[in-house]
Amino acid sequence: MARLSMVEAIRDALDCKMAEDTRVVVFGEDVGYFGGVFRCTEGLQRKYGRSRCFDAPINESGIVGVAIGMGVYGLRPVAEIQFADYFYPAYDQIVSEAARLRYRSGGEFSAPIVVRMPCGGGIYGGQTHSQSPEALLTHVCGIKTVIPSNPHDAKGLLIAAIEDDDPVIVLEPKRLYNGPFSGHPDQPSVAWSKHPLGEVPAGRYVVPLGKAAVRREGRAVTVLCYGTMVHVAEAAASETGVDAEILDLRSLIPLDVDAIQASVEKTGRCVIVHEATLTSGFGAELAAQVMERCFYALEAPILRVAGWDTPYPHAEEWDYFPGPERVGRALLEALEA
Amino acid sequence: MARLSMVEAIRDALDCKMAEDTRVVVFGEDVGYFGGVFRCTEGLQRKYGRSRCFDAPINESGIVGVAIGMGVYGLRPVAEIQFADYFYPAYDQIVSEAARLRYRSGGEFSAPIVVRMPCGGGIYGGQTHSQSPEALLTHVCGIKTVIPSNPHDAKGLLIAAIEDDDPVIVLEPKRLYNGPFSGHPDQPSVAWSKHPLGEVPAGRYVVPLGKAAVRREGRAVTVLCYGTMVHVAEAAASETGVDAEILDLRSLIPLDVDAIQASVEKTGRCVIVHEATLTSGFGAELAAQVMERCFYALEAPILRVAGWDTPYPHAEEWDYFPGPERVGRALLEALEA
Amino acid sequence: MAAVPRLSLHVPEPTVRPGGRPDFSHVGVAPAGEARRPPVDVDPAEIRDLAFSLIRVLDEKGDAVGPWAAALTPQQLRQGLRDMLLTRAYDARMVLSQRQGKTSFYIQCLGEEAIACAHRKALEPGDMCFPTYRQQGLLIAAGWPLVDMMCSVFSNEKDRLKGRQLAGLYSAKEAGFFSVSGNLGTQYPQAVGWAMASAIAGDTRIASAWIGDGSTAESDFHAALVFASVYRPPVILNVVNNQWAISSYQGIAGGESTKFAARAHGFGLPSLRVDGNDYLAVYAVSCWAEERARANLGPTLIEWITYRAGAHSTSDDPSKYRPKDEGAAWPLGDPVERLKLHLIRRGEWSEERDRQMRAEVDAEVLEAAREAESYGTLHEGPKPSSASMFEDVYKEMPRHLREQRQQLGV
Amino acid sequence: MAAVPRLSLHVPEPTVRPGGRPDFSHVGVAPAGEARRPPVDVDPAEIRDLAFSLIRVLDEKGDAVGPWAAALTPQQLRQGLRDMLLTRAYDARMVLSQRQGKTSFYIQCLGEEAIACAHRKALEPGDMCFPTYRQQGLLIAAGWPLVDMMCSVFSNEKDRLKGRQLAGLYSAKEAGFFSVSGNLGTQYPQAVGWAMASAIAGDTRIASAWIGDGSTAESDFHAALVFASVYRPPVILNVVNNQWAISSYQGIAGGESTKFAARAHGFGLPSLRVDGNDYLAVYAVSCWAEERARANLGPTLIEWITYRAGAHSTSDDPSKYRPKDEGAAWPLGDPVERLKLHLIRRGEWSEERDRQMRAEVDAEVLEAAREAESYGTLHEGPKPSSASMFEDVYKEMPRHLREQRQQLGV
Ligand SMILES: Cc1ncc(C[n+]2csc(CCOP(=O)(O)OP(=O)(O)O)c2C)c(N)n1
Ligand SMILES: Cc1ncc(C[n+]2csc(CCOP(=O)(O)OP(=O)(O)O)c2C)c(N)n1
Ligand SMILES: [Mg+2]
Ligand SMILES: [Mg+2]
Repeated sequence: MARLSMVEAIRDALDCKMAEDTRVVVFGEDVGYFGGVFRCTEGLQRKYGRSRCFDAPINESGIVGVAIGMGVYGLRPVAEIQFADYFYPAYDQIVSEAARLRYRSGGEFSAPIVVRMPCGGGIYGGQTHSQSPEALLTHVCGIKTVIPSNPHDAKGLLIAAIEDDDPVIVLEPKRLYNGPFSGHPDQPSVAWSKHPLGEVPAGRYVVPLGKAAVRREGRAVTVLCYGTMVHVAEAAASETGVDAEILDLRSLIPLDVDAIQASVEKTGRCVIVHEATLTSGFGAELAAQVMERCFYALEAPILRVAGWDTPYPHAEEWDYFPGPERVGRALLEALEA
Repeated sequence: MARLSMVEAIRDALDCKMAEDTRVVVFGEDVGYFGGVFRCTEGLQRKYGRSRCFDAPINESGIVGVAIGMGVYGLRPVAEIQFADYFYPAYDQIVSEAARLRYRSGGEFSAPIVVRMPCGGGIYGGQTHSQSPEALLTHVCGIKTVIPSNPHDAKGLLIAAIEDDDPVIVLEPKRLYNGPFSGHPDQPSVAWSKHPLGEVPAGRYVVPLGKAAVRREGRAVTVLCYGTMVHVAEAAASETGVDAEILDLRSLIPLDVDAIQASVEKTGRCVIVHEATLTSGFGAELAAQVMERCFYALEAPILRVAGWDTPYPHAEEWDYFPGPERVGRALLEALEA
Repeated sequence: MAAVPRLSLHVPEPTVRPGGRPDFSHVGVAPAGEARRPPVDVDPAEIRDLAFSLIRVLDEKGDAVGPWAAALTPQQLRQGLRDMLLTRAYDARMVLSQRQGKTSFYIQCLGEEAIACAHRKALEPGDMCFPTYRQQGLLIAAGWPLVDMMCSVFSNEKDRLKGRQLAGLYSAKEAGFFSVSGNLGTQYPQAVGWAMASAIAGDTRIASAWIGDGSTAESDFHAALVFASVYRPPVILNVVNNQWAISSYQGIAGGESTKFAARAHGFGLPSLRVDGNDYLAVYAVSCWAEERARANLGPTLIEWITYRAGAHSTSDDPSKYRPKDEGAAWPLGDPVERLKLHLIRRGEWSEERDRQMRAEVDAEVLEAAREAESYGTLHEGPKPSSASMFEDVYKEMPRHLREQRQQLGV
Repeated sequence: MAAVPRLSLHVPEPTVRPGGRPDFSHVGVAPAGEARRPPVDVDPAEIRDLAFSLIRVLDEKGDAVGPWAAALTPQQLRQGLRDMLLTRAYDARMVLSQRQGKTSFYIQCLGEEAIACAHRKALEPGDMCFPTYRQQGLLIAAGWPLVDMMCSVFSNEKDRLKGRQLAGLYSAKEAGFFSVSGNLGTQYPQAVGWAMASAIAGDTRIASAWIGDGSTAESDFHAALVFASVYRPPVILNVVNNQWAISSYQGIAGGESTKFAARAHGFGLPSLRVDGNDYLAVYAVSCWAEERARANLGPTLIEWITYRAGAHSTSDDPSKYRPKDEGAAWPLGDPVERLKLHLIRRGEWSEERDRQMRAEVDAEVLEAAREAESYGTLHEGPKPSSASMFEDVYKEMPRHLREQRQQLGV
């Protein structure tokens, strides 16, 4: 099987869907001729022509707004927001329109759109190239939100998203585009070609929305995480030697509550990790649900490790980033409690 | 002391600050000559002139954007967003700009703005006149979010917000504008003039940001709530006879964790109530914090009663609204567990 | 340096407020027939003047004059009159129903009927309108059943929107009528996107986007114009300037400095300013824009000048912010009366037939209302099921919504 | 009915891509001195043509010609040359520093120096610029210390922004330089709001707003223009059209259909299109707009035509999307060389003095860099304290941030 980077896997997913379904169109800022600032759409314009892969004006609200119109018409638009940090201008179109259209029209109209956006930090991007806005999406009913942690899932989730009849937001942790990341910036970077999840089957396959994956089995504590933090949690577990069970949620809405419940009932302890700021982050929802569903199984308080409640700083990146050390401490603390 | 409606109390707060501080300017859609669709700014243009109270174009991003510029200049703008449901176009200016300005400029610039917005349902407003978007604000560091449940607090919090040097969002539960609301739509409506918290002192006073109020003392279970739900929780407690302690949070960020912790440690049980949709709502953060801070005191799972994860429907309003019956059931369930 | 004068803020005010004498001199009413009619493939730069003039066909006497006088048959004109009368009667009934508590809210389009009713006739089946809450005329002129519309106003058991929407936020795909949003302006870029999709797909269908004068201030108006100017998709960009946005007059949206039609110029798009109370002008200009779009010549922006003769909605009281008699002074008259005069002048109509038609449409509305009410009204009779509240959030109901439905016990 | 042709989508493409021959015929280079100079209180409707022409002062020979030729003293001109050279030398050093790993990222303004440098000279102390990341010339022409700027680029211990910002997102209140946002366009309505505040306060200070050609597509551009047209506050609305937005040429922002200057027309605002590589034209037009604003005559929009001679940023490789020699074909030349030629022609400059000045500014930059580096660079030497990360989120640190700071153990 081919080993691809996450960028290549995403491009492969788009290529595969564009080839088999002429309704699929791809656009966004710098997405056409140039192929996107992260190169995820490279070559697609040449292959599918300018009216199926093109540059968009710098107007995120317009990008999502026209995507909705295209979806209503019957196409399957895949729009790219250049950085998740720049999706706020499109927030109204996502929240008030894409998310509500099916409901408000009694099922008559819908917006089967996909909005891809690179998210997360760890690249010295400063506060406007590092954000993880998933909690601002998970509170919005009517949309689905997914976030892959590796090339295999990136392709499979993106294809599932394009085939889904509801609007799906695909958050792509840009720190993982070229290789997994343990959270140790000083260690040499690894390429996906060295990682089993860099193996990406050719052609169409889906990773279903709403299914978590157990990345590491364990009995002592459950770690709920997604995106870059999956790799950080793995590093923390192996560095502390804690027998952690690591769940890669992959899909935040819909959420795989069965997998979560099964694991926490087994371990009795739970640590939640995300890169987004702590307060009102998606970790809060996870904590609340674990509490509601597994209260009597819990032997210790659920712990959250997250970005601090500050904007993402530039020079202090590694103080900010919830790295393996902080996660490791939480694992130990969860066991001690 | 004068008995005022919440609308009058808000107007009184604006009047009081405009009189004593020429930096205070008030604007928004229909806010000037007409005095606002909810009449909160009635008479202010006549009294303070057109350049201190005026109509704004229908562009919420512009409204908040120019408010930020005014705040940077040194004024104290108080902008009205006609309904909280329409604040999404302004989301980028709030999140990326107002909230981050002090931080990104190393404290050199700041945006001491107030954004008022009527929120919540119970008025047959359908999905675009009923929303409670507080969780989309509490996840954003750099802004404060408050929500009064009565005229006294509405005035005191608004004055505190105007005097605060950080951006403050004031959510005003429109169902409470003219009177308290128990959540029983079929019962005759009561006016604030009949309620002790309709008593509003003349002149300047503040309700400090970050301080909750105990609305009802009790020993059996703590109810965390705010806005309209304070009254609903009171109704539920008296109708079920549960000895509930009801905390009116008033300020969501900053949050009065001491008051919360003290109460939950006393009662050992906690029910959280809000009107916003459940998933990733502010209730999740409250649940997570109660869990983290009071885990060993908890005798039962924390329960959340909230709006369902659907858009706010029109005809099904009372099936949607988390009324005293649902809250009452949760109180009883918390005791049984 | 010379002393620098102090700055001051300009805040636009309408020429008149309650108690004053209405003044509409800023409308710039030109004689009917004066504005020229360029070919549809004209270079937009050649017709910038048409954003500042006023295209009119019907003159004071009721004659159709000038290059925009369209060749409508008497039958089409009578149908137009009927559509407008039906829209007006429908509105009147729904306003009454709101007063009677049969719905929570209603928005009428009194005085603006010609725009939607005539525009609709310029479109083909399959074309898609992206309307505001004040374009019920599009549905009525398309022959959409009143009962269906009323069921949605009453949020009853036959409401296809399952009781979820406020009155007026219809959705009727088959009628080429996109689900109306409560959020202003959002539909404008969506219409552009729909038209782009039609072009991408090599289709022949076009889109028609709608927005109010006040809402042109919204940022999505700009988003739509940017995309429209870049990709030149087949879309008609309608701006309904009815002078008011709730209590704010058009000056608060920028209408004091220039005409809204001129907004198109910054995008290189052709733009026309048109008497929106003139059924014939609306039809002719709509056809011109439709022809451009259909021929892949790209978007056209049209500013329709009209007057919101009623309150903004049933929640509004305009006497608080504009003279009570302002409507009477409106210089472009009543679209219904103007078309009626034209028909009479052509010898195709009479007071007698007019009375008869009014009685007919009233009866039609009454009958529809009786039927619709039999399926329930907001607070009485059958309603959508509570369980349906959880449907359509997603195509398939996800587990958490199933659980919530169970919690509600429905 | 005749068979309707199939629609197709128009997608703008630059006239040339890598491998092709550069073509700038669309710039419409007019002879210097040709465009007229209206009085500052001109009715905006009278000067719509100036959005389509090109105001230029310096001709091919280096003479200052026509009505916009400003009375700048030789000393002012030499200072202008020095500001531009210093900006260029500063940029070159910072690009190098980025390559050396002293910072993560850098954005230069190569080829666009005249715009910010000359514009700054038209403003008064107390005026406030709301710049983009490519207006470092405003700071340099204001005499702001290079060391301070570099400390921010290096995110070191003396960085007043405490290491929080990417390079180029300066903030310097004293220099009338508002904190640069990484989010495009947001500063435009803020500048309008600041100017409104100045007018409300009866002040005399004005604002100057900055945006790129690509970013005019952002909705906040519209928000700003709407508010500017309604309240007419004292603000200069600068659009820097450097032909590119990363890899997208100006046609993708709507520049294919018309000129960006024309965007103002839809708002009734006066608008000028200007040679941005002509120091004298930039100064003269900036003074005109400044005078209008100061006299409470309201906003002016200015489209500055220039060329982004370098990569978008240090993360970008323009050879992927435009011909390598495109810059050489740019018809408006290099602003530094053009001003130098003018000075020489006026007998106020020589090659010798020029070499000397270049050596001087290089030395100044080098010395500043040495000092700034002594306070640390991104990965080496002193840095802002980790504890400072929790400051300035709010004016007073709230309890939850104090707790988080303690958790981090700092
Ligand atoms: C985003 C948004 N902001 C504010 C409102 C509240 N609102 C509803 S209608 C209206 C006035 C719209 O005026 P206009 O566009 O002129 O349309 P008209 O009502 O005159 O047809 C306002 C401010 C809204 N619905 N959506
Ligand atoms: C809201 C937002 N969207 C996208 C970006 C990413 N981005 C940064 S610079 C840029 C191009 C801007 O082009 P232009 O406005 O022409 O300015 P220039 O770089 O040419 O000076 C883009 C798309 C951003 N910073 N903010
Ligand atoms: Mg209107
Ligand atoms: Mg540019």
